[in-house]
Amino acid sequence: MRVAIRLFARLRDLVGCGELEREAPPGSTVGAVWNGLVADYPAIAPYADSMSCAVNAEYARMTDPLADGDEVAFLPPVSGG
Amino acid sequence: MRVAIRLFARLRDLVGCGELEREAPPGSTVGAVWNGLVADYPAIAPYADSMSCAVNAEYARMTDPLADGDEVAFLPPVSGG
Amino acid sequence: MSASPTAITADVLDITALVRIVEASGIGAVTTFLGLVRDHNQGRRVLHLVYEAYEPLAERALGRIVDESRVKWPSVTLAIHHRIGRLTIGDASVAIAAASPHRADSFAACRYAIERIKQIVPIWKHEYFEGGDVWIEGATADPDDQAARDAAMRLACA
Amino acid sequence: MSASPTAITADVLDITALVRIVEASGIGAVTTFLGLVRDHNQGRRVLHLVYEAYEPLAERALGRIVDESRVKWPSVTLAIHHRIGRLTIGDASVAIAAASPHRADSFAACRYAIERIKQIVPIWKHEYFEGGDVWIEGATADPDDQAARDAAMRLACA
Repeated sequence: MRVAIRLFARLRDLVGCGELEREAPPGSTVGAVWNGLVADYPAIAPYADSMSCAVNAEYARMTDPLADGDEVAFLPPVSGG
Repeated sequence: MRVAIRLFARLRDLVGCGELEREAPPGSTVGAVWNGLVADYPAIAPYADSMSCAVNAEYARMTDPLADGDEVAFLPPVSGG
Repeated sequence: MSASPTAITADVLDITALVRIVEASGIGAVTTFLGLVRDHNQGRRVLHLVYEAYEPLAERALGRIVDESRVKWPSVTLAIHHRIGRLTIGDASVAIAAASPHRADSFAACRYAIERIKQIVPIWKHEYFEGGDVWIEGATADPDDQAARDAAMRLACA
Repeated sequence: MSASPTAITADVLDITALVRIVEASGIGAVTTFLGLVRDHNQGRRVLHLVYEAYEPLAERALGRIVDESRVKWPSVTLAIHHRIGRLTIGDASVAIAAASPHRADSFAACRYAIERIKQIVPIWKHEYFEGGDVWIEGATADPDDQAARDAAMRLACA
Protein backbone atom coordinates (compact mmCIF):
# COMPACT_ATOMS: atom_id res chain seq x y z
CA MET A 1 0.00 0.00 0.00
CA ARG A 2 0.98 3.64 -0.37
CA VAL A 3 0.95 6.22 2.45
CA ALA A 4 1.51 9.96 2.40
CA ILE A 5 3.77 11.41 5.07
CA ARG A 6 3.52 14.97 6.39
CA LEU A 7 6.31 16.53 8.41
CA PHE A 8 6.25 19.85 10.21
CA ALA A 9 8.52 22.48 11.69
CA ARG A 10 12.02 21.22 12.60
CA LEU A 11 11.17 17.65 11.56
CA ARG A 12 10.50 18.94 8.07
CA ASP A 13 13.69 20.97 8.07
CA LEU A 14 15.76 17.93 9.12
CA VAL A 15 14.28 15.80 6.34
CA GLY A 16 14.35 18.66 3.87
CA CYS A 17 10.81 18.01 2.69
CA GLY A 18 7.33 18.28 4.24
CA GLU A 19 5.43 15.82 2.05
CA LEU A 20 6.69 12.35 1.12
CA GLU A 21 5.16 9.11 -0.13
CA ARG A 22 6.20 5.65 0.97
CA GLU A 23 5.33 2.07 0.07
CA ALA A 24 4.54 -0.05 3.13
CA PRO A 25 3.26 -3.61 3.65
CA PRO A 26 -0.52 -3.77 4.19
CA GLY A 27 -1.40 -3.29 7.88
CA SER A 28 1.82 -1.43 8.68
CA THR A 29 1.58 0.70 11.79
CA VAL A 30 2.37 4.38 12.14
CA GLY A 31 5.46 3.28 14.06
CA ALA A 32 6.66 1.11 11.19
CA VAL A 33 6.42 4.05 8.80
CA TRP A 34 8.32 6.20 11.29
CA ASN A 35 11.06 3.58 11.60
CA GLY A 36 11.41 3.49 7.83
CA LEU A 37 11.78 7.25 7.80
CA VAL A 38 14.40 7.16 10.57
CA ALA A 39 16.38 4.63 8.51
CA ASP A 40 16.53 7.18 5.68
CA TYR A 41 17.02 10.25 7.90
CA PRO A 42 18.82 9.27 11.14
CA ALA A 43 18.86 12.90 12.33
CA ILE A 44 15.15 12.71 13.20
CA ALA A 45 15.53 9.68 15.52
CA PRO A 46 15.54 11.73 18.77
CA TYR A 47 11.97 12.90 18.05
CA ALA A 48 10.64 9.42 18.80
CA ASP A 49 10.37 10.42 22.47
CA SER A 50 8.74 13.81 22.12
CA MET A 51 6.68 13.89 18.94
CA SER A 52 2.99 13.17 18.31
CA CYS A 53 1.49 11.52 15.28
CA ALA A 54 -1.76 11.83 13.36
CA VAL A 55 -3.55 9.78 10.73
CA ASN A 56 -5.78 11.58 8.27
CA ALA A 57 -5.63 14.72 10.42
CA GLU A 58 -6.72 13.01 13.64
CA TYR A 59 -4.35 12.40 16.52
CA ALA A 60 -3.24 8.75 16.53
CA ARG A 61 -0.88 6.31 18.29
CA MET A 62 2.31 4.77 16.93
CA THR A 63 0.66 1.36 17.23
CA ASP A 64 -2.30 2.29 14.99
CA PRO A 65 -2.45 0.36 11.68
CA LEU A 66 -2.56 2.27 8.40
CA ALA A 67 -4.64 1.70 5.29
CA ASP A 68 -3.77 2.39 1.67
CA GLY A 69 -3.88 6.10 0.91
CA ASP A 70 -3.70 7.24 4.53
CA GLU A 71 -1.95 10.48 5.39
CA VAL A 72 0.30 10.06 8.41
CA ALA A 73 1.77 13.14 10.07
CA PHE A 74 4.66 13.40 12.52
CA LEU A 75 4.47 16.41 14.81
CA PRO A 76 7.26 17.88 16.92
CA PRO A 77 6.27 19.31 20.31
CA VAL A 78 3.86 22.16 19.64
CA SER A 79 4.43 25.84 20.40
CA GLY A 80 1.25 27.67 19.46
CA GLY A 81 -0.38 30.41 21.47
CA MET B 1 -20.02 77.77 57.73
CA ARG B 2 -21.63 76.61 54.52
CA VAL B 3 -21.30 73.09 53.07
CA ALA B 4 -22.50 71.65 49.79
CA ILE B 5 -24.21 68.27 49.89
CA ARG B 6 -24.23 65.79 46.99
CA LEU B 7 -26.64 62.86 46.92
CA PHE B 8 -26.70 59.99 44.45
CA ALA B 9 -28.94 57.26 43.12
CA ARG B 10 -31.78 56.28 45.45
CA LEU B 11 -30.62 58.69 48.17
CA ARG B 12 -31.12 61.52 45.69
CA ASP B 13 -34.52 60.19 44.67
CA LEU B 14 -35.66 59.97 48.31
CA VAL B 15 -34.63 63.57 49.00
CA GLY B 16 -35.83 64.75 45.60
CA CYS B 17 -32.65 66.70 44.91
CA GLY B 18 -29.00 65.83 44.25
CA GLU B 19 -27.36 69.09 45.32
CA LEU B 20 -28.20 70.97 48.51
CA GLU B 21 -26.50 73.58 50.68
CA ARG B 22 -26.58 73.67 54.46
CA GLU B 23 -25.38 75.98 57.21
CA ALA B 24 -23.45 74.13 59.92
CA PRO B 25 -21.49 75.21 63.03
CA PRO B 26 -17.72 75.46 62.37
CA GLY B 27 -15.99 72.08 62.87
CA SER B 28 -19.17 70.08 62.26
CA THR B 29 -18.48 66.50 61.25
CA VAL B 30 -19.79 64.68 58.20
CA GLY B 31 -22.02 62.76 60.60
CA ALA B 32 -23.54 65.95 61.98
CA VAL B 33 -24.45 67.10 58.48
CA TRP B 34 -25.98 63.68 57.80
CA ASN B 35 -28.01 63.87 61.00
CA GLY B 36 -29.34 67.27 59.98
CA LEU B 37 -30.35 65.83 56.63
CA VAL B 38 -32.10 62.86 58.26
CA ALA B 39 -34.08 65.31 60.43
CA ASP B 40 -35.41 66.92 57.23
CA TYR B 41 -35.82 63.67 55.27
CA PRO B 42 -36.51 60.75 57.66
CA ALA B 43 -36.88 58.32 54.73
CA ILE B 44 -33.11 58.30 54.22
CA ALA B 45 -32.33 57.23 57.82
CA PRO B 46 -31.82 53.50 56.99
CA TYR B 47 -28.85 54.40 54.77
CA ALA B 48 -26.78 55.23 57.83
CA ASP B 49 -25.75 51.57 58.03
CA SER B 50 -24.87 50.92 54.39
CA MET B 51 -23.75 54.17 52.78
CA SER B 52 -20.31 55.67 52.30
CA CYS B 53 -19.38 59.32 52.43
CA ALA B 54 -16.86 61.55 50.71
CA VAL B 55 -15.50 65.03 51.29
CA ASN B 56 -14.34 67.03 48.27
CA ALA B 57 -14.48 63.88 46.14
CA GLU B 58 -12.30 61.77 48.46
CA TYR B 59 -13.68 58.93 50.54
CA ALA B 60 -14.10 60.09 54.14
CA ARG B 61 -15.41 58.95 57.55
CA MET B 62 -18.53 60.16 59.34
CA THR B 63 -16.28 61.46 62.11
CA ASP B 64 -14.22 63.70 59.80
CA PRO B 65 -14.62 67.45 60.44
CA LEU B 66 -15.72 69.77 57.66
CA ALA B 67 -14.47 73.20 56.65
CA ASP B 68 -16.35 76.08 55.09
CA GLY B 69 -17.10 75.41 51.43
CA ASP B 70 -16.54 71.65 51.60
CA GLU B 71 -18.54 69.36 49.37
CA VAL B 72 -19.81 66.34 51.29
CA ALA B 73 -21.30 63.42 49.38
CA PHE B 74 -23.46 60.57 50.66
CA LEU B 75 -23.20 57.39 48.59
CA PRO B 76 -25.58 54.43 48.64
CA PRO B 77 -23.99 50.98 48.16
CA VAL B 78 -22.37 51.00 44.73
CA SER B 79 -23.37 48.85 41.76
CA GLY B 80 -20.92 49.60 38.97
CA GLY B 81 -19.33 47.04 36.70
CA MET C 1 -13.12 57.36 23.06
CA SER C 2 -10.85 58.52 25.84
CA ALA C 3 -7.15 57.68 25.37
CA SER C 4 -6.63 57.83 29.15
CA PRO C 5 -5.99 54.54 31.01
CA THR C 6 -8.92 55.29 33.31
CA ALA C 7 -12.14 57.01 32.30
CA ILE C 8 -15.76 57.48 33.23
CA THR C 9 -17.39 58.17 29.90
CA ALA C 10 -20.72 58.43 28.13
CA ASP C 11 -19.09 57.12 24.92
CA VAL C 12 -19.45 53.61 23.54
CA LEU C 13 -16.62 51.46 24.91
CA ASP C 14 -14.11 50.17 22.38
CA ILE C 15 -12.09 47.16 23.48
CA THR C 16 -9.64 47.40 20.59
CA ALA C 17 -8.87 51.01 21.50
CA LEU C 18 -8.42 49.98 25.14
CA VAL C 19 -5.96 47.26 24.14
CA ARG C 20 -4.04 49.87 22.17
CA ILE C 21 -3.68 51.95 25.35
CA VAL C 22 -1.99 49.13 27.27
CA GLU C 23 0.10 47.67 24.45
CA ALA C 24 3.82 48.23 24.66
CA SER C 25 6.99 46.56 23.54
CA GLY C 26 7.72 43.54 25.73
CA ILE C 27 4.05 42.71 26.20
CA GLY C 28 3.12 39.10 25.46
CA ALA C 29 -0.37 38.85 26.91
CA VAL C 30 -3.46 41.02 27.08
CA THR C 31 -6.50 39.91 29.04
CA THR C 32 -9.63 42.01 28.64
CA PHE C 33 -12.98 42.00 30.35
CA LEU C 34 -16.25 43.43 29.09
CA GLY C 35 -19.30 43.73 31.28
CA LEU C 36 -22.47 43.72 29.15
CA VAL C 37 -26.04 44.68 30.00
CA ARG C 38 -28.02 41.45 30.43
CA ASP C 39 -31.61 41.02 29.34
CA HIS C 40 -32.61 39.44 32.64
CA ASN C 41 -31.74 40.18 36.26
CA GLN C 42 -33.18 38.32 39.25
CA GLY C 43 -36.15 37.13 37.25
CA ARG C 44 -36.96 40.56 35.83
CA ARG C 45 -36.95 41.27 32.10
CA VAL C 46 -34.59 44.22 31.81
CA LEU C 47 -35.45 46.93 29.26
CA HIS C 48 -32.49 49.26 29.75
CA LEU C 49 -30.17 50.63 32.42
CA VAL C 50 -29.03 54.09 33.39
CA TYR C 51 -25.60 54.28 35.02
CA GLU C 52 -24.82 57.25 37.23
CA ALA C 53 -21.44 58.13 38.75
CA TYR C 54 -19.98 60.56 41.22
CA GLU C 55 -17.51 61.33 38.50
CA PRO C 56 -14.50 62.92 40.22
CA LEU C 57 -14.47 60.26 42.94
CA ALA C 58 -15.14 57.47 40.45
CA GLU C 59 -12.13 58.56 38.38
CA ARG C 60 -10.00 58.56 41.51
CA ALA C 61 -11.29 55.13 42.54
CA LEU C 62 -10.31 53.74 39.13
CA GLY C 63 -6.87 55.27 39.59
CA ARG C 64 -6.67 53.66 43.00
CA ILE C 65 -7.42 50.25 41.49
CA VAL C 66 -4.66 50.79 38.94
CA ASP C 67 -2.28 51.69 41.78
CA GLU C 68 -3.26 48.63 43.83
CA SER C 69 -2.71 46.44 40.78
CA ARG C 70 0.72 47.97 40.15
CA VAL C 71 1.82 47.11 43.68
CA LYS C 72 0.75 43.49 43.32
CA TRP C 73 1.64 43.00 39.62
CA PRO C 74 4.33 45.55 38.75
CA SER C 75 4.67 44.26 35.20
CA VAL C 76 0.98 44.76 34.35
CA THR C 77 -0.36 47.81 32.54
CA LEU C 78 -4.05 48.29 33.26
CA ALA C 79 -6.74 50.39 31.59
CA ILE C 80 -10.33 50.70 32.81
CA HIS C 81 -13.18 52.57 31.14
CA HIS C 82 -16.64 52.65 32.69
CA ARG C 83 -19.61 53.93 30.77
CA ILE C 84 -22.39 56.05 32.25
CA GLY C 85 -25.77 57.12 30.94
CA ARG C 86 -28.43 55.09 29.21
CA LEU C 87 -27.40 51.58 28.11
CA THR C 88 -29.46 48.98 26.33
CA ILE C 89 -29.21 45.20 26.31
CA GLY C 90 -25.82 44.02 25.06
CA ASP C 91 -24.09 47.37 25.56
CA ALA C 92 -20.76 47.24 27.38
CA SER C 93 -20.88 49.03 30.73
CA VAL C 94 -17.25 48.42 31.66
CA ALA C 95 -14.13 47.50 29.71
CA ILE C 96 -10.83 46.47 31.25
CA ALA C 97 -7.54 45.64 29.53
CA ALA C 98 -4.54 44.21 31.37
CA ALA C 99 -1.25 43.75 29.50
CA SER C 100 1.82 41.99 30.80
CA PRO C 101 4.85 40.03 29.62
CA HIS C 102 3.19 36.78 30.75
CA ARG C 103 -0.41 35.65 30.84
CA ALA C 104 -0.81 34.66 34.48
CA ASP C 105 -0.40 38.27 35.58
CA SER C 106 -2.70 39.72 32.91
CA PHE C 107 -5.50 37.34 33.90
CA ALA C 108 -5.03 38.02 37.60
CA ALA C 109 -4.92 41.81 37.32
CA CYS C 110 -7.93 41.90 35.00
CA ARG C 111 -10.04 39.83 37.37
CA TYR C 112 -8.86 41.82 40.37
CA ALA C 113 -9.87 45.04 38.63
CA ILE C 114 -13.46 44.02 37.95
CA GLU C 115 -13.89 42.74 41.51
CA ARG C 116 -12.56 46.02 42.93
CA ILE C 117 -14.71 48.10 40.57
CA LYS C 118 -17.76 46.44 42.03
CA GLN C 119 -16.51 47.18 45.53
CA ILE C 120 -15.27 50.76 45.54
CA VAL C 121 -16.19 52.78 42.45
CA PRO C 122 -19.09 55.18 43.12
CA ILE C 123 -21.30 54.17 40.20
CA TRP C 124 -24.94 53.16 40.42
CA LYS C 125 -27.13 51.15 38.12
CA HIS C 126 -30.75 52.20 37.69
CA GLU C 127 -32.55 49.22 36.21
CA TYR C 128 -35.69 49.74 34.11
CA PHE C 129 -37.50 46.43 33.78
CA GLU C 130 -40.85 45.25 32.51
CA GLY C 131 -43.18 46.56 35.20
CA GLY C 132 -41.02 49.09 37.01
CA ASP C 133 -37.58 50.35 37.89
CA VAL C 134 -35.14 49.90 40.75
CA TRP C 135 -31.78 51.26 41.90
CA ILE C 136 -29.38 48.36 42.27
CA GLU C 137 -27.39 48.56 45.48
CA GLY C 138 -24.39 46.28 45.89
CA ALA C 139 -21.37 46.89 48.09
CA THR C 140 -20.82 49.55 50.74
CA ALA C 141 -17.84 51.35 49.23
CA ASP C 142 -14.83 51.42 51.53
CA PRO C 143 -11.45 51.39 49.80
CA ASP C 144 -9.68 50.73 53.12
CA ASP C 145 -11.71 47.58 53.86
CA GLN C 146 -8.96 44.96 53.91
CA ALA C 147 -11.40 42.04 53.92
CA ALA C 148 -12.89 43.27 50.63
CA ARG C 149 -9.42 43.65 49.07
CA ASP C 150 -8.50 40.18 50.24
CA ALA C 151 -11.69 38.76 48.73
CA ALA C 152 -10.90 40.41 45.37
CA MET C 153 -7.34 39.08 45.53
CA ARG C 154 -8.56 35.54 46.20
CA LEU C 155 -10.69 35.68 43.04
CA ALA C 156 -7.81 37.08 40.98
CA CYS C 157 -6.99 33.83 39.15
CA ALA C 158 -4.20 33.18 41.64
CA MET D 1 -11.67 37.94 9.33
CA SER D 2 -13.32 34.57 9.77
CA ALA D 3 -16.80 34.62 11.34
CA SER D 4 -16.33 31.05 12.55
CA PRO D 5 -15.88 30.43 16.28
CA THR D 6 -12.63 28.59 15.56
CA ALA D 7 -10.15 29.44 12.85
CA ILE D 8 -6.55 29.08 11.78
CA THR D 9 -5.99 32.15 9.68
CA ALA D 10 -3.36 34.27 8.01
CA ASP D 11 -5.48 37.37 8.59
CA VAL D 12 -4.85 39.99 11.26
CA LEU D 13 -6.80 39.04 14.40
CA ASP D 14 -9.61 41.38 15.41
CA ILE D 15 -10.69 41.14 19.04
CA THR D 16 -13.82 43.24 18.53
CA ALA D 17 -14.97 40.93 15.72
CA LEU D 18 -14.26 37.91 17.92
CA VAL D 19 -16.37 39.39 20.73
CA ARG D 20 -19.17 39.88 18.22
CA ILE D 21 -19.07 36.14 17.43
CA VAL D 22 -19.67 35.13 21.06
CA GLU D 23 -22.11 37.86 22.03
CA ALA D 24 -25.69 36.82 22.55
CA SER D 25 -28.68 37.89 24.54
CA GLY D 26 -28.27 36.88 28.17
CA ILE D 27 -24.51 37.39 28.13
CA GLY D 28 -23.19 39.57 30.96
CA ALA D 29 -19.46 38.96 30.74
CA VAL D 30 -16.87 38.57 28.02
CA THR D 31 -13.26 37.74 28.85
CA THR D 32 -10.77 37.88 26.01
CA PHE D 33 -7.16 36.93 25.71
CA LEU D 34 -4.64 38.13 23.15
CA GLY D 35 -1.21 36.58 22.78
CA LEU D 36 1.23 39.08 21.29
CA VAL D 37 4.66 38.58 19.76
CA ARG D 38 7.24 39.73 22.31
CA ASP D 39 10.44 41.54 21.43
CA HIS D 40 12.51 39.29 23.67
CA ASN D 41 12.51 35.55 24.37
CA GLN D 42 14.98 33.77 26.64
CA GLY D 43 17.50 36.57 26.31
CA ARG D 44 17.26 36.74 22.50
CA ARG D 45 16.19 39.88 20.68
CA VAL D 46 13.32 38.64 18.52
CA LEU D 47 12.99 40.10 15.00
CA HIS D 48 9.90 38.26 13.80
CA LEU D 49 8.14 34.90 14.03
CA VAL D 50 6.68 32.54 11.47
CA TYR D 51 3.81 30.37 12.71
CA GLU D 52 3.11 27.12 10.90
CA ALA D 53 0.13 24.82 11.48
CA TYR D 54 -1.05 21.39 10.42
CA GLU D 55 -4.24 23.17 9.52
CA PRO D 56 -6.95 20.48 9.39
CA LEU D 57 -5.80 18.97 12.69
CA ALA D 58 -5.28 22.40 14.25
CA GLU D 59 -8.88 23.34 13.38
CA ARG D 60 -10.09 20.10 14.96
CA ALA D 61 -7.97 20.67 18.05
CA LEU D 62 -9.54 24.12 18.48
CA GLY D 63 -12.97 22.51 18.13
CA ARG D 64 -11.99 19.96 20.74
CA ILE D 65 -11.04 22.73 23.18
CA VAL D 66 -14.41 24.37 22.59
CA ASP D 67 -16.11 21.02 23.29
CA GLU D 68 -14.09 20.45 26.48
CA SER D 69 -15.01 23.95 27.64
CA ARG D 70 -18.69 23.34 26.94
CA VAL D 71 -18.68 20.23 29.14
CA LYS D 72 -17.10 22.10 32.05
CA TRP D 73 -18.82 25.49 31.54
CA PRO D 74 -22.06 24.86 29.63
CA SER D 75 -23.06 28.53 29.76
CA VAL D 76 -19.87 29.75 28.08
CA THR D 77 -19.60 30.53 24.37
CA LEU D 78 -16.01 30.35 23.20
CA ALA D 79 -14.27 31.57 20.06
CA ILE D 80 -10.60 30.99 19.24
CA HIS D 81 -8.66 32.34 16.26
CA HIS D 82 -5.00 31.50 15.78
CA ARG D 83 -2.90 33.30 13.25
CA ILE D 84 -0.26 31.68 11.06
CA GLY D 85 2.41 33.08 8.78
CA ARG D 86 4.86 35.88 9.40
CA LEU D 87 4.23 37.99 12.49
CA THR D 88 6.20 40.95 13.77
CA ILE D 89 6.64 42.31 17.29
CA GLY D 90 3.31 43.29 18.84
CA ASP D 91 1.19 41.29 16.39
CA ALA D 92 -1.49 39.08 17.96
CA SER D 93 -0.81 35.39 17.36
CA VAL D 94 -3.91 34.12 19.15
CA ALA D 95 -7.22 35.68 20.18
CA ILE D 96 -9.78 34.06 22.47
CA ALA D 97 -13.19 35.34 23.53
CA ALA D 98 -15.31 33.66 26.20
CA ALA D 99 -18.82 34.95 26.86
CA SER D 100 -21.10 33.87 29.68
CA PRO D 101 -23.90 35.14 31.87
CA HIS D 102 -21.46 35.58 34.78
CA ARG D 103 -17.82 36.58 34.89
CA ALA D 104 -16.32 33.69 36.86
CA ASP D 105 -17.07 31.29 34.02
CA SER D 106 -15.85 33.59 31.25
CA PHE D 107 -12.50 34.08 33.02
CA ALA D 108 -12.12 30.35 33.70
CA ALA D 109 -12.98 29.19 30.18
CA CYS D 110 -10.73 31.82 28.57
CA ARG D 111 -7.75 30.79 30.69
CA TYR D 112 -8.44 27.11 30.12
CA ALA D 113 -8.52 27.69 26.37
CA ILE D 114 -5.09 29.34 26.15
CA GLU D 115 -3.54 26.63 28.34
CA ARG D 116 -5.02 23.89 26.14
CA ILE D 117 -3.97 25.66 22.94
CA LYS D 118 -0.39 25.50 24.11
CA GLN D 119 -0.81 21.79 24.90
CA ILE D 120 -2.64 20.25 21.97
CA VAL D 121 -2.93 22.49 18.89
CA PRO D 122 -0.43 21.51 16.16
CA ILE D 123 1.10 24.92 15.58
CA TRP D 124 4.79 25.73 15.64
CA LYS D 125 6.63 28.97 16.17
CA HIS D 126 9.77 29.64 14.12
CA GLU D 127 11.64 32.39 15.89
CA TYR D 128 13.97 34.67 13.94
CA PHE D 129 16.19 36.51 16.37
CA GLU D 130 19.27 38.71 16.18
CA GLY D 131 21.93 36.20 15.21
CA GLY D 132 19.90 33.22 14.07
CA ASP D 133 16.63 31.34 14.08
CA VAL D 134 15.14 28.46 16.03
CA TRP D 135 12.01 26.31 16.03
CA ILE D 136 10.35 26.62 19.43
CA GLU D 137 9.24 23.25 20.79
CA GLY D 138 6.90 23.19 23.77
CA ALA D 139 4.51 20.43 24.71
CA THR D 140 4.20 16.92 23.27
CA ALA D 141 0.65 17.13 21.93
CA ASP D 142 -1.63 14.45 23.37
CA PRO D 143 -5.27 15.44 23.73
CA ASP D 144 -5.98 12.37 25.86
CA ASP D 145 -3.29 13.19 28.43
CA GLN D 146 -5.41 13.64 31.54
CA ALA D 147 -2.57 15.13 33.57
CA ALA D 148 -2.24 17.95 31.02
CA ARG D 149 -5.99 18.60 31.08
CA ASP D 150 -5.94 18.66 34.86
CA ALA D 151 -3.05 21.13 34.82
CA ALA D 152 -4.96 23.43 32.47
CA MET D 153 -8.05 23.15 34.66
CA ARG D 154 -6.08 24.07 37.78
CA LEU D 155 -4.91 27.28 36.08
CA ALA D 156 -8.44 28.13 34.91
CA CYS D 157 -9.10 30.85 37.49
CA ALA D 158 -10.97 28.31 39.61
